[in-house]
Order: sequence, then structure tokens, then C-alpha cells
Amino acid sequence: MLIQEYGPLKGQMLQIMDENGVIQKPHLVPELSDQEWLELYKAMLLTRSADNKALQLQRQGRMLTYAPNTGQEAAQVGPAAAMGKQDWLVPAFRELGAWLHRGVDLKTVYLYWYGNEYGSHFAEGVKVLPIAVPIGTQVHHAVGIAMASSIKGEDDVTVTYIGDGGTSTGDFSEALNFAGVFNAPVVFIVQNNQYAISVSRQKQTKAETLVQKAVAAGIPGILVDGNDLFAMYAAAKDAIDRARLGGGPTLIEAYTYRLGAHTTSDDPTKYREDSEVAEWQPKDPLLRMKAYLINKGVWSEEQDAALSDEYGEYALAVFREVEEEGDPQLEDLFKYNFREMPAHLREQYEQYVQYLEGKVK
Amino acid sequence: MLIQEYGPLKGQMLQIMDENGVIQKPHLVPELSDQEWLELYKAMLLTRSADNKALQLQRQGRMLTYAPNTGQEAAQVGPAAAMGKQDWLVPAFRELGAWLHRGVDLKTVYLYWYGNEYGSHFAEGVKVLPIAVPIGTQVHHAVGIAMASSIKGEDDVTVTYIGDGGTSTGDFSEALNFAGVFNAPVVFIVQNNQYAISVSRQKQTKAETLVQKAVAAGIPGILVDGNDLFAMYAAAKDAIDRARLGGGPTLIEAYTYRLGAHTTSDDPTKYREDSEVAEWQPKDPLLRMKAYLINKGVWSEEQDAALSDEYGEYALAVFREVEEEGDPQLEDLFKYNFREMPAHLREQYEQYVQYLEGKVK
Amino acid sequence: MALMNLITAINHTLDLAMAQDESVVVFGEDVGLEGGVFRATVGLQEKYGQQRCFDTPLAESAIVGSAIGMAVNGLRPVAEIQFSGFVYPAFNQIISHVARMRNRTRGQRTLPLVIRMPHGGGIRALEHHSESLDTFFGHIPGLKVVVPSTPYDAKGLLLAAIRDDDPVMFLEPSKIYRAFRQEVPEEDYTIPIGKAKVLKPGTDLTVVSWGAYIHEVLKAEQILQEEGIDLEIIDLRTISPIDRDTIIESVQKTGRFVVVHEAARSFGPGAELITLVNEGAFLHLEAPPTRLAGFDITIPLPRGEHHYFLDAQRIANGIRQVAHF
Amino acid sequence: MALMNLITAINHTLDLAMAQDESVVVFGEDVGLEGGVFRATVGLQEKYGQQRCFDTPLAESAIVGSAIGMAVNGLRPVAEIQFSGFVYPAFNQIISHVARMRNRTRGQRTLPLVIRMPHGGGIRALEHHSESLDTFFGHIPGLKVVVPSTPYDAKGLLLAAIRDDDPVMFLEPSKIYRAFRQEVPEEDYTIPIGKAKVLKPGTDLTVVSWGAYIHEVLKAEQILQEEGIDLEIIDLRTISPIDRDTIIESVQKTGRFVVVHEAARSFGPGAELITLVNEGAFLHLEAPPTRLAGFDITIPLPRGEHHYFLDAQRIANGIRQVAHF
Ligand SMILES: Cc1ncc(C[n+]2csc(CCOP(=O)(O)OP(=O)(O)O)c2C)c(N)n1
Ligand SMILES: Cc1ncc(C[n+]2csc(CCOP(=O)(O)OP(=O)(O)O)c2C)c(N)n1
Ligand SMILES: [Mg+2]
Ligand SMILES: [Mg+2]
Repeated sequence: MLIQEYGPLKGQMLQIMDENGVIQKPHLVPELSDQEWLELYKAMLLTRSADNKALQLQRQGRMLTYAPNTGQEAAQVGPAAAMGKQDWLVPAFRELGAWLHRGVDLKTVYLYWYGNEYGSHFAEGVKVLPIAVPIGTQVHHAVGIAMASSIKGEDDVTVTYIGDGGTSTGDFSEALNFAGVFNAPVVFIVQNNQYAISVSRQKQTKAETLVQKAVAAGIPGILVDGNDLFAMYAAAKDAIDRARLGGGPTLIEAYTYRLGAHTTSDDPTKYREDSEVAEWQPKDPLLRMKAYLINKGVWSEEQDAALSDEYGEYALAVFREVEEEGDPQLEDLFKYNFREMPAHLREQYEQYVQYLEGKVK
Repeated sequence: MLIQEYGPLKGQMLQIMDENGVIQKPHLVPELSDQEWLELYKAMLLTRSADNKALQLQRQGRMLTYAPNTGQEAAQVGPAAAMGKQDWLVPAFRELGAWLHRGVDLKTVYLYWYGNEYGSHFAEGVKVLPIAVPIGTQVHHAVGIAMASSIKGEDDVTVTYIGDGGTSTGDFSEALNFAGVFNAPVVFIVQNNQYAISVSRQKQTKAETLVQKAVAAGIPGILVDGNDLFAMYAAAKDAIDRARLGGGPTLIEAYTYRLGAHTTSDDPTKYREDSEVAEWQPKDPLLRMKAYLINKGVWSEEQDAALSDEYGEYALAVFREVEEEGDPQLEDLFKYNFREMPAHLREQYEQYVQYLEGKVK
Repeated sequence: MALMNLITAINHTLDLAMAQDESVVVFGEDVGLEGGVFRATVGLQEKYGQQRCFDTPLAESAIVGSAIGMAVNGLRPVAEIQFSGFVYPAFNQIISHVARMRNRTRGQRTLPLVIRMPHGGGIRALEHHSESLDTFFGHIPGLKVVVPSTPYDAKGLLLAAIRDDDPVMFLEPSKIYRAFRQEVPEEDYTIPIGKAKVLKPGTDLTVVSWGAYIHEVLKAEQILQEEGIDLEIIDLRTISPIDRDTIIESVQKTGRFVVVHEAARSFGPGAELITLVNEGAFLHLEAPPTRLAGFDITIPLPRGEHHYFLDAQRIANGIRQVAHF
Repeated sequence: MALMNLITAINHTLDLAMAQDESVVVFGEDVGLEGGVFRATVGLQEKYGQQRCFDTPLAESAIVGSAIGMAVNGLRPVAEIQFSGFVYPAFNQIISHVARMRNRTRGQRTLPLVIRMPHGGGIRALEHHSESLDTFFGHIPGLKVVVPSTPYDAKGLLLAAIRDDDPVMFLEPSKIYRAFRQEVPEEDYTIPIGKAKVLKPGTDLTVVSWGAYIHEVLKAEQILQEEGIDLEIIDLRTISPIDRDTIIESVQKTGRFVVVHEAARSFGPGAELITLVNEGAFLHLEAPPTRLAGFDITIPLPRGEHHYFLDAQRIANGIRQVAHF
């Protein structure tokens, strides 16, 4: 078990493929075919393309606020791919790669960042919770979902995400502790992208690693190179399998970097050096994986460029649909607060409709 | 430094004097004279006597709810004695031994459990915060006080208490983390008395020890036999000295046992076996310390019985004062919400006074 | 039928709900082994096992937050908060998620959960054990808020709450947990959430109250009846959504309105009711609609708390002034 | 004098307060190095050092809880919460301690602290970035709650808040952070907390509002003025304690009352104001006192938020009905 070697206090970080796309720990490479790895790379590429498109659209004033995830694709696609079909995903708010891989439509994602509640309404059967904006809150939901699975005697596993900033919230510790006490089949993935808006990881906690926070709850943890798809897949698979067999929760720290801004409202040059970003650029999870696949002979720069364009066009087409859909129905703002609209709410709605009609005539 | 040997993950518990009152680690005995140890023993005895008296009075219907601390005296008096005159104490709610030793009048304590707000108003210069009933909240105050000391360049240290149950609150983790980040001169003492009302320590967390929660915040910690006055004094002194010199926070787990009920509203036989209590009885911190002092020839059973009676009478006399003081002034209920009573509050007060007067005539 | 007090009625109702529906789970601090500090859950762990009735660590945010997850994943959680004064750590979960998940997901994720807690004071308890949270919860769009005043109502309302597909805050007036017993049918029945109850019809003045205070109002009614003042008394039962129609109909008839509540006066629930009366019965008003409420102070410790709470005398006094306006 | 918008006025005021009083410290998430996500604290860390202006870890309960400790130990902390929607984790500290420490200790431990936060919506932001918390804070005994509506007022009120020996919740309408600039004197001045301001005297109807909405009310006034309706407009400025006298005097004169607020309608701040008007000017009322308020729904995401917020047209429409009652 990986935990033995890469546990919270081992001072080791699990890396299978190095920064040049060379496999360093062949015995740890998960048993997927080259074709399957290629598919996961494509999932990362789609994520990157959709991300870039969103940023571009935002600059054009067509998308609202957007939280880019460039640089974090492996930390998202790896675990998503390691999940079983029946498993639950409980995201924070920056997990595009995981959403898409777990079956959330890109259109839904774009609707969200476009400012439409339907962006949190997923297709039937997609076991993903909506974005949780208040940092730290979602991990409780994940634990509760996992507890319910145990109580019902089902073997679904729940995977949840949180940021490095999120690990300072009391909610994070409480949730780890609950998960430990109830032996909940849940995997916590901390995307340590080194920043919480402008606050660096060093200012967030004196702990040397974030994974060592698992010790407080008495649960296992593992520190992983979050930009290594192989390592992220392997660690997540290990934790998910263990959870499914009744082994309880695991904390995974995905050590990565937010290459872009916090959101489109943020200007990272105010709080970090370009040189720091430049150091992380070559560690880009896509570059590595592409190098690996090209080396393996199953992919080429040409194919890559073409697919990237294709995804970009696809993303644009999806966004056009979102734009065409326009604003939500007025009634929708009132309709979903309760199963049945209470009298006072109906009255507020109807009076407003009357007002709008009066205004129109 | 003790932390080296008894740190969070060493699996060792600091014990200097064993359960029979025999010193096992002479080199670790803090440098106090026999007379000074005797004084600390007396402080524990006073605590025990005041506790017993409160329980007795409560059974007579004269005291309201009371939270006994029998069995936890060493965990309270030890650290209180290790503090400097200028240091702050931020209690939870079961720290009678610490309050008394830090200069809180027994009368004030009794006023509190008698249901009078003056029980949270201490004599001038007593640097103790009132009881914090909402579990976990007080540790933030302690960190803030300590941060202020640093900011002002003063070298006061803050000591704060929390229970084993309290370590599950998000507040506890947040506070440890803040303390670490700001290198705050604060010492957290977890009184692990094995229960949070009916919930046993084992159900509170999967962590093997509570002190290992320090790891999450990257701060030092030490597990201590909470019924050993020598060990509690030594650990606290070590941590306080380090904090005063700029070494930052420490977490101390005082491993102890609540020999009595949670409060006078609680019936512990509902959730624990008598045999368990019986096992802990001989570990009583007073028994041990008394044995030590008698062995040393500075104390005797006779003196002990006499002093215990004396303290009991003293406590009763203090309580009579409390009873005689009667109910608080009506105006006091309104007067202290703000520096100046706002108009609406004054009106509410005056109307009520009018009502009362009207009723009387 | 059996004689039950409020707490035994709640215990009986939880038992019934758990027996009928496997998805009902009950948890909180001291809820399992001990059966709750007020003994609302006594016997349930023994009967239904540790999977369905259990103790949690001391963490209210986690209690409510995990209840959300359980509700998402097919259970009907009934979480206990030990006292209303300890629910604040869970406010983030309650406001940000409990109340909003349905709307956020446009109806896709519903949260059939109940959060129970002892509510209000008058039990000579320590600080924070006496808080009234009507306004806080009432002001949050997306929550239903219920306060029963009798064992019979508690059963019917709690069963309705557990079966409701939306989250319900169930506030139990701790002062009357054991105050009196009442015949409560063993069988299944529900009382609709959102409906007030006219406890006593009358012609001169409408009084609205709920929870423990209803019983003081009923005593005040006796005093005033002798003086020839005929009150119409309404037990609100649901704080949100408020049953406006029942109240407004009543005030249109009586022309006078008094609301009696334990919570602090300013921004309290009385303000909402008075405003509803203004909105629905302004032209019928013969006297200023009036609130008899807690002072705007922190609830005093036991030695002073009797000043805070309204008794029948004070209530009668307040109502009398409005009746004679 | 210098031209300032609301956010620059706040920045200038914090600077002034820190320069004058060493005990003033400023902190919160992104407050130090970056100078705040809205740039309210920009330049302060550079000028006063990391000890007096600093970033905290992401933990609102700890931010407020440690502020309490700092206030106990001789500082005057000014804590920033990044958005009002993220203050809920700190509710326990605010309700249980910030508001109660003075009373609990019978005046011995006072908490001279300020908790600042952007407040309300209309900035096309994500979920939780648009919440109005007037009622929540207003209902808590022991808190003062201030909402400025102009750069000039922001400075005077913030200085008053920082110098106040009691805790003040300082709610900054983020919609107008950069909406307009105004001459703000460089020198020291305070505006008393607890005093409303008559922005425009009038004879026909009293309108009370505050924060960003005041500016919509002023626009509505123009519309109605043309129709011959003469409004008296009051900027409440302090939500708690409310300046009743100013409002009641006004309503006694005009006989008509409208309160306009952004928060959800039910149990909202309008209910309190209407109740105060009932209590103080019932016999002068010529029309039902009325609230124009947010719907009882979760504030919609940007594509729907325009429906939630009241603009001058809707406000004028609502006032018109009361004027013609
Ligand atoms: C409780 C809470 N406080 C503050 C915020 C504002 N905020 C949004 S994102 C963020 C930083 C989050 O950092 P991290 O957890 O590392 O996630 P990342 O943005 O790096 O993905 C903050 C402070 C929030 N959303 N919730
Ligand atoms: C936030 C909160 N939740 C619940 C309670 C009710 N309560 C009072 S004491 C207690 C148990 C505390 O256990 P622990 O921290 O171990 O302290 P001990 O009582 O053992 O000294 C509980 C649950 C509370 N006071 N505060
Ligand atoms: Mg981050
Ligand atoms: Mg304990």
C-alpha cells in the first residue's frame, strides 16, 4: 500500500512520472493501457481548452467571473478516472477536470459561470454536487454522503475536493474527524495550489505539509505530486479501493500550482513573482503527459494541436448555446425554494409579474 | 526539552511521579522546595474541598447546576502554578483549580454557579477570562490575547484550557493553526478527562492521542499524565518558558479522568461502568501527592484531615456570603450591554420598573 | 392513547418514524448511548442499532453538514442540537446549504432533513441554554420553522417535518418538556406545517403566541376573561411560513392585535407579525398592534431570568392596555 | 479635501486611525500583502508593518475570535470579512462573545472592535457574495450595526466605530464602493452612531432606507417630485440601535411611511421599522406603513439578480401606491 511509503509523516512525495515525462517508478504505474492513458490525457486537454475558452470569453465580456484551473488538470482528472461509476464527487469550485470526467456537461459548467442556477442542475444520474462557494463547507456533505452509503450497506465511495486555503477552516478538521470516527468511505483531496487568493501556502499554516493534518483525525494520508497524472490516479485508486472495502477515509494532498489567476477578478502579479510562475511552467501536467505519450508513440504534436483546436471550437459552440439560452425564467427564481411555493412567496411573485406587465403596457 | 522525548508522536506519556507517589524521574522534577510543593498540594485540596462543598450545596438545592472537577486538580493547579504573574488564563468551564490559583475569589466562582453574572467579574488585575460555555470558542480568545502580547512587544504568555470533546470542534483546529502561523505565545491544555458528557474519548476521534492534533498545525505538543502534579507543572513550565522566549505555541494533553458527573444534571452511571471509575480512583492526583508529601515528612494524615475540614468550612462561609448577597440589581440586567444604555433599552427598563411598581402598589 | 409529556411524545414520534421508514436516522451529541441530555432519543439506539441512532463528536457544523450529505444520499436525517444556543457553529451550513440546496440545484437536490433543538429559556440553566431563534431561522429563505406547544402537536408536527421533502427546523420549548402530560394517540397522524391553530375564539382582541408562552397567554386569558375582555388566541405553531390568513381574518374581526414572544424585542418575530397585520388588516385596526416581548438584552443568568420572561400577569397587563386603548 | 469613493474613503480612514492610534490593527483574508480583494486596506501593511496589518489563514471564526482576544488585551482590532456571505462561520463568536462579553462580565471586559464587511448585492457576483445581514445583526442584543451610504459618512462613521468602546458591525454596501466620488475632508471627524440623517425634508410621506438603496430612493424621489409627491427621505445609517425619534417625528408629520431595503422581506429590517412606527405614530398614520423589500428567496445569480434588486422605478411605484392610499 502506497500509504506505507508516502504517509503523512514520511516526508516523501509520490511521483511516478518525472517532470520530463519519464517514468521513474515503473512498478507503481497503474495498469491502464496506453490507449486509456491517452484518453485521460485528452480529458486534461479538453479541460485546458475549455478553461482557455472561458478566460477568452470572459475578457470579451461574455462570461462573468471565472475561476481557471490551468495547471491543476492532473489532480482532477486522475482521481475522477480512478472512481467507480457509482461513486460520488463533491467538489469545491475549481474542479473542471473532475466535473467533465464525471459526466457533467460543459454546457452546465459554462451556465454556472455565466451566472445561471441551471449550472448546478446536472443530467440525471450524475452523482456530483454543485460548486460550494463557502470554503470548507462541502467536505461535510461528502462525509455525510459516505456515512449514508455505509448505513445503507452500499459500497459507493465519495471523493471530495478542497483547496490549501480550505484546510485552515474548522470545517475541514471537523469533517476529517467525523470521517475517521464513522470510518466513512470518503477520499479527501486537497489541491494544494500554493495560494488562497493572495495568501501563500506558507502563511496558511505552520504545518510542513497539508497531508499531515490527517494525523489529527487519525486517518491515513498521502502526499502526491499533483501534476503527475500517474501518481494522482494511483493514489486515488488506492484510497478509493481501500474505502470501498471498508478501510475508511484517506487524505490526499495534491501538490500543484495555480498557473493562472485566482479568478478573473484577480491580478496575481500583485502578490507573486513572475519568476515563481516561470518555475512551475515546465511542471505543467499536460506537457509532461504529452511528452510521455509522444515518447510512447501514441500521440504527436500535430495531433495535439489539432485536437486542441477542435476542443476550443467545441467549447465555443457550447458557450454559444449558453448565450442563446438567455436569462432564466422569472418563475424559476421563486419556484425552487420549497417543493410547493408557500402563499406569501406566490403573492410576491404574482405582484411582481403584475408590476412588470403594468410597466410593459 | 521535554518535547523531544514526549512529543505528539513519540507514544510516550510524561510521568514524573507514579501512582504511588514515588518519583520515577528525579531529573525531571521541577526545582521547587518541599514547602512550595506542599503549597500546591494545598491548592489542590482547597479545590477539592470547594468542589465537594458545591456538590453538597447543590444537592441541598442551594447551588444551581455545578460542574465538578474532582480528579482533575493536578491538571489545573500544575499549569496555573507554572505561570508568571503577568500571564493570562483563558479557561473552558471546569478549571476551578486554575481559577483559584490565578487569583479568582472562590466567592466569584460560587456566584457564577449560583447563577449570577458577577461570577464573571473578577477582582482588579486578575488576568482571567470568564467561563466560555460554547465549547471550543475560548481558544480563539487565548490566541488573540497572545497575538496582542506579541504585537505590543510584551512577554505575557496565555494559557488556555479545553476538553477532549472540545478538540473535535473546528474552533480548536483553527485556533491551533492561527497560533502556529502567528507564533503566538500561547499554551493549549487539553484536559482529556475521557468524556464529553456521555461520549467517550474513543468515540470523539479516531486519533490515538489528542496531542497528535498538534501535528495538523505544525506546533509542538506533549502528552502528560494529568494526575501527576510534577509532570503537569514541568510540561507547562517548559511550554510557557518557550512561549515567553518567542518559541511559539504548545499543545499539552493532560491525560486524566473526570471522577464525578459531567454536571449536577448528569447521571454517569447511564454511560459508564462503575468498574472503570474504580480503576481511576487510586490514580487520584491528591492521593498521590499526599503520599509523596507524607513520605517526605512535610505532611501528615492528621494535618490533611484538619485542613480539609477547614477548607470545607471556609467554602461554606463563602457560599453563605453568596446567598446573602441575593439577586442582582434589576438595572444591572440592562446597564452592561453597552457603555451607554441606548434609548430603547432605557425605555424598556423604565417601563418595566413602572410595571413592577404598579404591581407592588 | 397514552399520557405523554412533550419529551416523551417526541421520543415516541421518533420511534414511530424510525419503525416506519428505514431511511430515518437520528444523531447528535449524547443522542445514542445516553439517549439525549433531555432523553428525547432514549431507547432508540437499542432498538434500531448504532447505524440508525448514534452519538457524534462535538461539532455542530459537522452534525448539520453531514446531515445534508445523508439527505442527498437517500436518508431522512433527524439531527439533534443539544441546545439552541449551540447551533451557531452550524449557521453557515444552515444558511448556505440547508436552506439553499433545492433552489441552487433548481429542484434537483432536495434535503429532507429535520434539525431538532430545545428552544427558549425558563429552565434556570447556564448561559446559552435559553436562546430563542425564531427570527434568525424565520428570516432565512428556504427554511421551515416549527415550534410545538403541546405533546399532541409535537407528534403531529414532527411526523410532518420528518416526511417533508424540505428541511425543517424543529424548535422544542424546553421549559415545557415535562410541564404537563396529555393524551397522545399511538397511531400515525400529522399536523400540517404552515397552519396556525385558533386555540380559543374571541371577539375583542387577537393574541398570537407559540411554544411555552402559549400557556402563559392562556393563563392571562383567564385573568382578562374575568375583566370582560374576550381574547381570540392563536397558537402560531409554524414560524415560517406564517399562516397569515388565520391571523388576518382574526384581526379583521377583533380590530386589536397583540403578539407575545420570548425572543428579544428588536428585529424579533413580533415585528414580522405586526407588519403582516398592517399589511392585511390596517383599516380594521382600532389600536396599535403591539408586541409583548423579551427585552433587548442577553438573557440573564438564573438569578435574574424571571425578569426576562413574561408571566401571565405581565401578559395580561400588556393586553389590557391594548384592549382599553 | 480630496475626492474619494467609498472604498478609498475607507482606506483613507483606516490609515488615519492607524496613524493616530497604535492600538489599531487591521487584518483578515488577503488584507495584508494584497490590500484586500476590494483594496480597502491597500498600502497599510507597507506603511504600518506586518504586525499591524496582516493576512490571516482562511478561518472566519478564528478571525473574529482572535479579534476578541486582541480587544481584551488592549488593542483595537478592525477585522475584515471578505464578503458578508462568509461571516456565518463567525456567528458563534459574534453572538456568543462579541455581543455579550461586556454584559457577561458586568462591564469589566469591553470589546472595542470593528468587524467590516462588504454587504449586499448588485455587483453581478457569484453566490453568497450578495447577502444583506441587517436583521441578523440587528436582532443580537449588544451589537451596534452601521451601514454608510456615502464616502463622507463612511469616514465619519468608521472613525466613530473604531473609537467606540463597544463592538461595531460595519457593513459596507459593495455596490457603491466605486459608484461615485465625493469631497471628503482630510481631517478628523466622526459621525455619531445611532443617528439617522434627514437627507431631504418633505411633507407627504416618510421614506427610510440605507446603504446602496438610498441612492435608488433619491432617484425615485425625482420621479415622484414631478408627480407632486413630496418625500421626506431618511438615511438610517445605523441599523442598531435605530434612531426612532427622527423617524417617528417624521411620520407624525407626514402620516405615511415606506421603508425600502435589500434584505429578504420576511422578518426583515422593514418589519422592525414598521413596528416602531406603529408604536410611535399609530394615530398619525393615514396609510398602512409599507415595506419595499427583497423577495423571500435566495438572491439569484447574476442572470436573475436584476429581478431581486429594487430600482428607482419599482421604488417609485411602491411609494406612489402608499401616497395615493
Ligand atoms: C468561508 C469563505 N471565506 C472566504 C471566501 C472567499 N474566498 C473565495 S476563494 C478563497 C481562497 C480559497 O483558497 P483555496 O482553498 O486554496 O482554493 P483555491 O482558490 O486555491 O482553489 C477565498 C478566501 C469564501 N469563498 N468562503
Ligand atoms: C458548542 C457546544 N456544543 C454543545 C455543548 C453542550 N456541552 C456542554 S459540555 C459538553 C461536553 C464537553 O466535553 P469536554 O470538552 O470533554 O469537556 P468536559 O465536560 O469533559 O470538561 C457539551 C456537549 C456546548 N456547551 N457547546
Ligand atoms: Mg489554493
Ligand atoms: Mg471531557
